[in-house]
Amino acid sequence: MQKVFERPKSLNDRPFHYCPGCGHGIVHRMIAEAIDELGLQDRTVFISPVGCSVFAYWYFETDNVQAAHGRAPAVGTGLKRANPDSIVISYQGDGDLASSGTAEIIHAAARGENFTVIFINNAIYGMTGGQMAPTTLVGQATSTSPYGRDPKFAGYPIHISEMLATLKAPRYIERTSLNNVANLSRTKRAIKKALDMQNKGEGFTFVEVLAPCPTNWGLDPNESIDWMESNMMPEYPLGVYRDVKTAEVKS
Amino acid sequence: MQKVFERPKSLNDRPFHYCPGCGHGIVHRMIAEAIDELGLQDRTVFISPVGCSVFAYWYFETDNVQAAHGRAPAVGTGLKRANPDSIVISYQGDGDLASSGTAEIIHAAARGENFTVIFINNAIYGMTGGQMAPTTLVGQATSTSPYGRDPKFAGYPIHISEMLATLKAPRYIERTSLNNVANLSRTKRAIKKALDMQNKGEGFTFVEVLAPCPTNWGLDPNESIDWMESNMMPEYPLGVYRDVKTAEVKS
Amino acid sequence: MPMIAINEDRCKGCSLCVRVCPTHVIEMGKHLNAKGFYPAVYTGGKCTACKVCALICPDICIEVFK
Amino acid sequence: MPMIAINEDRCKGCSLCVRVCPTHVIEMGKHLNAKGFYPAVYTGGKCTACKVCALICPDICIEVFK
Amino acid sequence: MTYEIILAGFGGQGILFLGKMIALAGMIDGKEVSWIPSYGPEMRGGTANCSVVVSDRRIGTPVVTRPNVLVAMNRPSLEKFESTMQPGGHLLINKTLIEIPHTRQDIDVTYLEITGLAGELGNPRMANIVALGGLIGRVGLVSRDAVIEALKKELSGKKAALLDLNLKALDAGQQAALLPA
Amino acid sequence: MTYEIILAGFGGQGILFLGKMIALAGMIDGKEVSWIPSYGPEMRGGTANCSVVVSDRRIGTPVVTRPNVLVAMNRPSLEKFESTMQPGGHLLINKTLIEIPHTRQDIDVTYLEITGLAGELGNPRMANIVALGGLIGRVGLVSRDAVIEALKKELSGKKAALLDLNLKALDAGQQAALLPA
Amino acid sequence: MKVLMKGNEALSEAAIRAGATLYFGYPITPQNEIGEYMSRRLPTIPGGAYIQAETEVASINMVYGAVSTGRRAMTSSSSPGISLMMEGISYLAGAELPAVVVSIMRGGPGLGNINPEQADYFQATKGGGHGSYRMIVLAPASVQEMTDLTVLAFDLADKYRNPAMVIADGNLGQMMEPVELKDSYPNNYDHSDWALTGAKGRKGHTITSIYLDADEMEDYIHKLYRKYGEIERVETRHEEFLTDDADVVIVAYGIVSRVVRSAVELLRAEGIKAGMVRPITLWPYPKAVLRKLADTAKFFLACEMSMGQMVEDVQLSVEGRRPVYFYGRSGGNVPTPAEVVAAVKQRM
Amino acid sequence: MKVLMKGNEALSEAAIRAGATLYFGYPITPQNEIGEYMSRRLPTIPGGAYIQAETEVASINMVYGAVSTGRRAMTSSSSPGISLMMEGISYLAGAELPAVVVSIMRGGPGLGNINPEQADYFQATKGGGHGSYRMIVLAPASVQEMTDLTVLAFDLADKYRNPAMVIADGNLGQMMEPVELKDSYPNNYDHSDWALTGAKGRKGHTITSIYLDADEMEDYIHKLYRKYGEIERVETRHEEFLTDDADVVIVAYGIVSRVVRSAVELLRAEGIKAGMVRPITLWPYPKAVLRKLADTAKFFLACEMSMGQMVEDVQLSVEGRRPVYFYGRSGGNVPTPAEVVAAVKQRM
Ligand SMILES: Cc1ncc(C[n+]2csc(CCOP(=O)(O)OP(=O)(O)O)c2C)c(N)n1
Ligand SMILES: Cc1ncc(C[n+]2csc(CCOP(=O)(O)OP(=O)(O)O)c2C)c(N)n1
Ligand code: SF4
Ligand code: SF4
Ligand code: SF4
Ligand code: SF4
Ligand code: SF4
Ligand code: SF4
Ligand SMILES: [Mg+2]
Ligand SMILES: [Mg+2]
Repeated sequence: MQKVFERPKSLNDRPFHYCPGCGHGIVHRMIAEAIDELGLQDRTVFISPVGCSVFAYWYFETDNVQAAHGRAPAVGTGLKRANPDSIVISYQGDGDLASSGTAEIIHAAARGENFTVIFINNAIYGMTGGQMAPTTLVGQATSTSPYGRDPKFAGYPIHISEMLATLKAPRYIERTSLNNVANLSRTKRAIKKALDMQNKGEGFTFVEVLAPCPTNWGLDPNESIDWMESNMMPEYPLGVYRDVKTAEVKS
Repeated sequence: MQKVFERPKSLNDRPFHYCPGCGHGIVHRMIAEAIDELGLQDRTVFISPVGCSVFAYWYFETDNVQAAHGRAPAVGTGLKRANPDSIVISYQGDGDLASSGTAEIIHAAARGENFTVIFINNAIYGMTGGQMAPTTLVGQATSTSPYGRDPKFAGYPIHISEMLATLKAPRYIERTSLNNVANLSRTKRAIKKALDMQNKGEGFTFVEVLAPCPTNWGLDPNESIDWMESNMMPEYPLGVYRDVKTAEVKS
Repeated sequence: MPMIAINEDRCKGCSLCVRVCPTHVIEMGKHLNAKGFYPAVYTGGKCTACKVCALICPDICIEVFK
Repeated sequence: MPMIAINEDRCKGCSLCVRVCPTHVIEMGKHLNAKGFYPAVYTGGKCTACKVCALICPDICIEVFK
Repeated sequence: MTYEIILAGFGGQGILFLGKMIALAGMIDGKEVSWIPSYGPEMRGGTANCSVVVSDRRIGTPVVTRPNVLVAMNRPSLEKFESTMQPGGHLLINKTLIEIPHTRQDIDVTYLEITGLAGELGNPRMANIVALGGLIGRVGLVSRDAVIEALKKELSGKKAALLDLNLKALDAGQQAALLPA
Repeated sequence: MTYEIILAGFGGQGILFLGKMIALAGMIDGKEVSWIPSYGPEMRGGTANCSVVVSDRRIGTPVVTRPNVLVAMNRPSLEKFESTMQPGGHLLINKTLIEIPHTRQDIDVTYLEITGLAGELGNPRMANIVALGGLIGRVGLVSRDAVIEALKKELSGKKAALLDLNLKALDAGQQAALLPA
Repeated sequence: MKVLMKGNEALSEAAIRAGATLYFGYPITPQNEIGEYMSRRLPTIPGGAYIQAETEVASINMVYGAVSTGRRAMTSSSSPGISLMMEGISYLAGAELPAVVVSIMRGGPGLGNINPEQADYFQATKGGGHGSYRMIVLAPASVQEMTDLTVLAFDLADKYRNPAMVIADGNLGQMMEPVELKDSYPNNYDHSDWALTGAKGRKGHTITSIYLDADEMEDYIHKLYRKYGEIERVETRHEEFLTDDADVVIVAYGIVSRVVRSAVELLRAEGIKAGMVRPITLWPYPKAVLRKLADTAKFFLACEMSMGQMVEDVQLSVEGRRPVYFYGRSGGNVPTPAEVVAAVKQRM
Repeated sequence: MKVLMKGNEALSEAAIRAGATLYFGYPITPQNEIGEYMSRRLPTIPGGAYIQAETEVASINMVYGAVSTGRRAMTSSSSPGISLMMEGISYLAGAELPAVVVSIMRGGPGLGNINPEQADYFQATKGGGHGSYRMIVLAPASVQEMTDLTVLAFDLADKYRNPAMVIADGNLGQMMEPVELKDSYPNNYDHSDWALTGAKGRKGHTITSIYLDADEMEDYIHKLYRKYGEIERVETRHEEFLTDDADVVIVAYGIVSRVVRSAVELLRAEGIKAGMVRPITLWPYPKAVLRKLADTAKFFLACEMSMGQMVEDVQLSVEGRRPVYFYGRSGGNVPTPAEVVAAVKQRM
């Protein structure tokens, strides 16, 4: 009998600190698998953001750095410019990336920094206890939109993948979801592709993953997947928003 | 004999401090004309940015406030939320808006703040002596891209109008130019329309104006207009990027 | 014979594996584990080693064998 | 008769009015003004009061009459 | 007298509400009171605890580090806090969920089927109020009347329907605590 | 001796370069030197000025507020700085562009057709070097040899072709300054 | 009537009752209850608005805009977020705008932790932002004071057209205590001579902090410093506890002052003549009081939840006339009365 | 061989020769020459990069990333931009990263102006950012020192794994003076035990500033403070001028020290025994020197281009043993020797 699925070696054995059914663990594993499969472990520098995944460095058996809230793409720029041989992964939540770090993500993308951003969009601020995020849906109740997000005060959700796709430099932008098996596989493929492109020096790669936060959605993990399917996925269409080789852009 | 063109009354008589052939003066006049024509002078609060137009408040016979670099849309948010009856104009350059204030402009637009942003895109940092801006063209030499903007270090120009058009809340987004008579008229019309929509409570309105900075382009005013036509306008297509009534969005 | 092994001590009882298993060979246990969760249990039988339970498990509790 | 008046003291000599005047009735002067610029001058004649010189003048130096 | 209380258990056991009721009752009794949650990073870990002080005198720090009253609603809580107790303090143990015994000999200990009693009342989420009953039965740190007033205050409006059940839970806890262990 | 120099004129008249050449020549002469532009907001206004100090002693502040040497390349410069001069100082006036006379009686004044002489040389942009010639001719604050060395240093590579013209301008200025006014 | 409330919530309610119905902020522990409370209350109040800003940089600039209209507005944050406001605070001071900033300090430097600390004292009192300026800094020590000093902060801000900060550690934000709130607090400052309300029937007003000319700028700064001098003269606040005959004066603010009060009682019980000075305003600092006590006290002990920041102000006050010692805890540890007693005895 | 260079440019060239071939920054007057120089030079150097950051917030965080690899990197800005770096500087200190920040001060508060000031002293030396931390602060007084102290800043940053700042006013950035540069400066610090270079053949390294547990955080802060104590002992630098017999000790740094030197000469010429202490390190501050001079001097005069910031450190050093006076100019005005002489005489 042969083990056909086991823990990737780029993750150590420490149990995740995430809540039951949280999307972070799923994506951590996929990133580690992709690192293993591409043989990048000893060149990888993983950037933990400020958010529930602030301690991602507890798990990844790579070099790690913890960045200030929203600044991971700036930190990544410094890391990669200083050491172009490294593989830099900027792992960020929606509060971190779409609010605090708006300028940093847009300009890293505009410069075409050769690193990979994994964007965990759970439509809420997990770590601080469920406040509204820029990606919170209209009508969604959070601890700072207790009556549901009201466009009059809080506007409409920001679509980061679409926004970054207005820039020329990014090479690969895809939005995926963790809701079912097919999309889990797509997510894994997207992450691996992004890292592979980085490794080949293609440039900026970005994977947005729609992910559940059962705790702050006030749902159990199962209901969370349902809610994701019926509410988040219609607002945030899955798909590839950019996929070009450097050669194509240059021409 | 009758005067058919004269100084708008929302501008005082002080001569502009701008260089010969600078776009700021042209747009200042248009804004003042629009204010006059719409009868908004005594409700207008004009926000001067940090940039060559930092002293716009020397000229506008309205209430005025000077905002920190890039923060005009945040200041505008405060002004307008505190006094919804006022007419708020956030006047910003490309360094101010597209670099320093990236987060502020995107989120003000995403919230649909009911004010008007006039964005003077001259592809350079005028005030500080001609450094590269996010809107500087590939290959354009500036004091911080002395060999021409190189995408390897500095990426590609950011298209702000297109980027803001990925958001749902904005009501009106147009890019115009100051290069010829037709486009001057279009610019004036766009500014007036934006202010009119704000006055009617429609929401966020945005006019991007391609404008010359002869001094830092190292060209005379005439050559600057030519350069704008042959280099800037192909990169930044003119046109309306959004024009919806609130009613349409709601439905 | 294909099968899975669930690390019950690590399981947080989210039940996502149960949700996705096409052959319905996982169910939620009735006893609390050391962490205070009711862990998933493999009921044996028709596992096809399709791995989807492992793919979704947020806590990497599942190993799959063939 | 249509005409324009250029406030020469304020003119910064950018020549944009000259560029756009369809009837070529503006030209650049030969004397320095107080600010150290060679100001535009209205040469008189075929002005149609089309206002485009005034529309482009960055320093609002031009008044148009009809 | 100054009661320096730590209440500890799982998230979801209503620990913070229990603390608030004690503080509110203490206030109604005319005492100085303070309440503070442990708002630390345990959040994600699923444990919850809070400090409450009820005193005749002005209160210094609200953070209790050496409690003279401890309510342990689950095993990790007992393990974490028992050793920090002041000699002579009161320890209330949720026997339903804690299978290990206490170790300190210099304290007064009450074992109560807190979760069990709540279950018997048809709602295990009443465990916190059962514990509150236990506390006033055994330690008497606040008056029963004040607790009832506090509950009435908190359970008004939409929550008023819950009051009865809460009072029952309070009684159940109080009576059980009065029985010899 | 300490020369505290202000050089002032329009933007485009090469004022900052003129200052740098004086400082560089002073350095070559073995003097302490400093140079600082007025980097203020006038930028947009089209005026430019800089302070240069050439001294036998350690230099305090590089910002000259009371010059003993002033070169006024245009009228606003004269109007702005004449009154700040130290008694006994030297004032060099660009007669070509300044139609008004000086007013101070306690200073030494030289009128020179600076822009005019540069124009005669075929390049009005040489005005700054004509002025430099004037300064060494009249005030002698740095040595002619050092100035030539400084010019050679700066005008190397692509700019070497300009050296000749610069030396001519220097001579023109120096000789004109030696003539009685 | 007293109610039991969390410090963060009581402060928020007090701000609202003082007329601050405009809130701009960004979530950060341990002050999230402020934003959450505001987001519940303000949308129900006419003219009220809760805006969740995109960053703390935006928060403070939204406040800049809002208070420019003459209305009351506030923001709040905790250490890293307050650091991001430094440019904005300098602008508020430079433009003489009456804004209130609430700082609920946590552990630092860097991301640190969310435990209580008092290590942002320097930043608040000395000028975390650029330039010569001063901010009024009020340090509550109870939930009651979280409300009272917040109202005072609005009043002082309005009175002097200057930013004011309410600074507390995480404990004060998170704890509940009985608190008494007034139904409303008067707010009668007339800002019509500068506020941006639209230039109807008057010349336009301008709010700016640029003064190009050195002399003009210097005059302006001197004008600001005359104002600061006035604030120092009139608005310095402190509390004393058993200092009359004190040989040992312990200086502490905020939550630590409560511990120190207990310590003073313990020391007195042991016959040691201890007393406490609690600065209520951290700027202006109650220098004169400490200076006077130096006549009689044998030594001073500054007690803080930091590695020693306020101690410098104690030293500056005492001017070397008596020894000034320091006792501090960090990282989220709160000094205990016993520790303070020991710290005093060790220096005797 | 001496060359005539602008302070900003000389500093940049020195940084490059010290191995700092990574620059991240955002334009702001009066330090634009630094970025401009870097943008000309770095693209021509292997491994070099000039990145124009989107904001100063991004600049400092890019530096955070770059120095995490063990390479030398720097940023520069002026007052409002430095304010925006406060969070990042606190993170650098908290994560023990050896970054160099150049601050070319201008007039404040707010937008102020672009004239030279020294009003960001508090921000640099006391903790403009949150938390208990210290940054090494070096204050050059000439173009030569703009280069020498920049090199020293890199060395001290590397030696202590701590951010270091070179702080100067706009004059020093803008002026030209003769300067002597070495071809290269040694850079032999071994960072292999912590730098992020990829975990090849070793366990992963982690750079962070979070310590959740109070005791763990406190231990960490104490570790930092032991380091700071060591820096205070070993790295305090100053210059003295005619202090041996001085009745009057004037304390000044940066450009002002040059004015004060002239003033001291004038005073001596008038028979007044004046001397000067010039702190070269603003943190650590040369307290011991001043304390010792208090044995013999009659009074001290702190002279600054601010409304009085460093004067507090003079007071803290002198500990009340002698009067400490202050003379300052603001807004871009530089004190003249005559003013300083008058200020001294007035206090005699
Ligand atoms: C400058 C700053 N502002 C705010 C915070 C507080 N903070 C910590 S995590 C977080 C939001 C996290 O939300 P998100 O990025 O969506 O991550 P998630 O927890 O949902 O995975 C915030 C606002 C901070 N640490 N620093
Ligand atoms: C925080 C901060 N960073 C930088 C600056 C310096 N600065 C002043 S104006 C300016 C750029 C102006 O360029 P732009 O916005 O394009 O306006 P323009 O002058 O071209 O009209 C910069 C970077 C500043 N004042 N504040
Ligand atoms: S709060 Fe949400 S995002 Fe954070 S660990 Fe829990 S489920 Fe995951
Ligand atoms: S520098 Fe450019 S933008 Fe600024 S005033 Fe001159 S022409 Fe206009
Ligand atoms: S491997 Fe497939 S069949 Fe087997 S338990 Fe998992 S999901 Fe079910
Ligand atoms: S998915 Fe994993 S954690 Fe969730 S119930 Fe199944 S085994 Fe347990
Ligand atoms: S109004 Fe028209 S025709 Fe007359 S001068 Fe102007 S551009 Fe020429
Ligand atoms: S456009 Fe105006 S400023 Fe330019 S030359 Fe004509 S009149 Fe003069
Ligand atoms: Mg999130
Ligand atoms: Mg621009």
